[in-house]
Amino acid sequence: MSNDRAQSKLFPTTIWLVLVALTIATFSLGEAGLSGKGVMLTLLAITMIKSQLVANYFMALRKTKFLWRAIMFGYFIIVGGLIAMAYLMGLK
Amino acid sequence: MKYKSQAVAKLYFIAAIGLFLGQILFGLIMGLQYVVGDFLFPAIPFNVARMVHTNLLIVWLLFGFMGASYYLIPEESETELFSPKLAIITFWVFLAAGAITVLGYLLVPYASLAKWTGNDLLNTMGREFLEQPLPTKVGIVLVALSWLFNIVMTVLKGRKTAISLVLSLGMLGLAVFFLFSFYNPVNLVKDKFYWWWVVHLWVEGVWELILGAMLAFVLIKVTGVDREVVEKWLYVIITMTLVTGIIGTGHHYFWIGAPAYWQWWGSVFSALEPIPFLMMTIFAFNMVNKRRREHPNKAAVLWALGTSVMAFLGAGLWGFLHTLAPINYYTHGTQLTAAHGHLAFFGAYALVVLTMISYAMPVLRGRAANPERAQIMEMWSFWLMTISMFFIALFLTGAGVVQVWLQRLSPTPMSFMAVQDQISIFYWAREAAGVVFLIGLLLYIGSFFVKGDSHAFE
Amino acid sequence: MSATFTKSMARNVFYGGGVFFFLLFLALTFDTMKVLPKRDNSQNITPAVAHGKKLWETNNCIGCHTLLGEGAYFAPELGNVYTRRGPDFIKAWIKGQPTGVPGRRQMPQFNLSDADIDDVVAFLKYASEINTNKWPPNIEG
Amino acid sequence: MNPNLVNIHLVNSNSTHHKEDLPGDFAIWIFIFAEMLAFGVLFVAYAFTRANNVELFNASQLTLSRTSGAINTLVLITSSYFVVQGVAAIKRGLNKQCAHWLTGAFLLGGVFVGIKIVEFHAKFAADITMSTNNFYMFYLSLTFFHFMHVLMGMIILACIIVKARRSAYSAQDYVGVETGASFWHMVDFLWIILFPLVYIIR
Repeated sequence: MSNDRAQSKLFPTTIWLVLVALTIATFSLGEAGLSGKGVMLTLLAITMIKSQLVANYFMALRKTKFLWRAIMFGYFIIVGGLIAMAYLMGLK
Repeated sequence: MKYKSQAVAKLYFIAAIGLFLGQILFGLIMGLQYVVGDFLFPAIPFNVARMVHTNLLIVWLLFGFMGASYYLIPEESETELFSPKLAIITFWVFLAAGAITVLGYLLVPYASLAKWTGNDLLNTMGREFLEQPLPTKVGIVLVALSWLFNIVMTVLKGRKTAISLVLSLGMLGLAVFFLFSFYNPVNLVKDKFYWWWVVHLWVEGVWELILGAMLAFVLIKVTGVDREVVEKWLYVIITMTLVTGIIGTGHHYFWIGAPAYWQWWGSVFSALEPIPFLMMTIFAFNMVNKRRREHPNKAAVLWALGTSVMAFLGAGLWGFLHTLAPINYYTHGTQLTAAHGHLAFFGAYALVVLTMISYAMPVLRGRAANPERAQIMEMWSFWLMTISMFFIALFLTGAGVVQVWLQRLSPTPMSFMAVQDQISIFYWAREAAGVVFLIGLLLYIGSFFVKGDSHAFE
Repeated sequence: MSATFTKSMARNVFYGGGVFFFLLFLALTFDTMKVLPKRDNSQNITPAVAHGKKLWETNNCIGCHTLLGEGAYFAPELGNVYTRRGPDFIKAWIKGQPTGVPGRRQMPQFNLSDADIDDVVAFLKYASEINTNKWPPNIEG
Repeated sequence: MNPNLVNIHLVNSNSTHHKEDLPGDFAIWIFIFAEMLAFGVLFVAYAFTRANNVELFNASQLTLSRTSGAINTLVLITSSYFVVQGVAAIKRGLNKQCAHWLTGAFLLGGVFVGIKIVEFHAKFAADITMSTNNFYMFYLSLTFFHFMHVLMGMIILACIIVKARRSAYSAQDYVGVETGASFWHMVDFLWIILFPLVYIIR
């Protein structure tokens, strides 16, 4: 069961390592000076994963009602979606 | 009435209603001057009528707040008022100061009034809503301090509830932010910047604490819902008020010379300002739906619910309508602002004071609720005043929209006065709604004199 | 919905949130005061402007007019009247009141001296040169 | 706000569902959602303003220190991780351990603040303010607004640390810890969006 796994001491550490790795990935993309639609979407996807990891595992929302996880996910979808839309508008 | 000293509230409430009537009469004069420009000129020029109209509003609301707190604090604190005598002295001082000031406005040219009252020592007069002569301003500070002192001392010696705490904080803020009315630099931008620390931080900040506390008190009394629940939500609502309202001040800083970033800060946070009002509406209706008792004072329940709805419409919705900087660029300083001002002040503050009076006055007169016939009359007055004020706001909104179009958006903008001629039909309609409002108010006053079998205490 | 929702925490959040946003407001105010000299035309505040502002106030002009959009909405915006009408028109206008045209809105006669009127004009000129982020949208105010 | 929220409280009948409740006191969650809303609007405002000034935003973005932004991201993520461990400790009733973890988180918060101050200082030294251009307006507004949240989070953590050291919590009563933890995670959550948006995406 995922719940048992989550309660083990190692699990948060794994999440933390994933977050660190994703941060480094984001940073590297920035350092490489990459830009464009694909890069932007990749960065947003990474950000989505990171934010939801924090919400579900650090904030421990995975154990709560669907409503609360939906709010955190919906929040990112709306904000991230609008950011992507604005970015694409700026490409013209 | 549980505590003898609560009786002082009666004086304050009577004065509040009297001044309210005065405010409306001057409002009607101004409304007519909008369409018949030389009405009562030069006896009462528009600027004088307006000063009386707005100052009476502020003063009667303050009387209402004071009366309300002298009534509810002893009950909340479960002890007699610290000093009823001080409350009575304060009342007469404030009433005399208010009356002399209004007479000064009406009988003396404003420039002479300024000269005679020491405006040369410290320039504070002649700014919107802060037209009071220096001695009156000092008087307001002293009255507010005496009020605060009396209330805080009462709270300290008795039970400390969330309601009395929030009310005291609101009063403290009221007194503190009024001090900025003494700061009037020559630099017009700074003058306006800190002028809003009085005006905005009053009506969209600390006054809302007072409003929330008063509404919470009445709701506990008429619904019998558990105090814990009400107070919890009181805290949440006023938290949202401060979270949105303080930075929301920025919506006044768009076009007065302050840096451009206020357009963002002000827009974002003031766009959230309707949230606490919406919460208040939902909260009030929920409390009434979950009521554990049928309070005989049905009129008070109606006023309380009306407050929550009209506050949301006037302060929340009508404020939101023109708070975003790109919209406000065109609507700033038009009749739209007037529409919002009327509906918000009536919906939030006039109504909450009337709610409090409606609940407390029967008790002060020795009964739980007024006779049925009096209550029906009171409810009629509620609907007449509320609907006519709503129409005043609608007509002014119409006037504002046309004004924005003709004067600012049109490719061939018309001059201000030419536009005013074009929209006079809205002003006539507004004046008609104003007359209905006056009828509603007279009915309200009449309801106090209706006799019949009143409800005794349970 | 959380089962825990306590009054004491609601109170703490109220205090914390209130103080937090007031401090943020103070920080923004601090920055505003630093930036203001570049925008508020204060370098052009002369004794005439100061006296003009005082006359503006002690004759309660704000009771009918707006200034930078604030005030009463009974009479025209005066923040940009200097550019709209120019000094001579303003002086003649103030002296010529009231017009006495039946049914029209009337401006009182304030009995100002020529020197006073010059100061009022100086104040209006100063006000018209404040950086208002391009408000009003057009010259009509 | 959902009217049901009020209902549930009035009738107090939420004992039937199996899922756990939001961690910490509900009052903090109302605040958290309000803050997320304000940040969300500002994020979107940034993106759309950028769409109209792409060159300006891209050019100004290059003057930011991506390295300090990235380090700060790692710092916040790690401090959040510490907070998770702190909550796990207190759930087992270990006040001392909880205090240690939270102290670690608090110190990392201090590191964040330190790096941010250096960053702000460099900008102010270069005479960059919120009035310089639209990019800096957003950059300074967003990061300063967030910066204040970090400070507030640190104050909250400090209060909890003091209480934990006095063994004020237990395996049964740890709502206070969760309340502060939730706030701290929000600070992290928002920075995770802010960092790529303002520092990286171009």
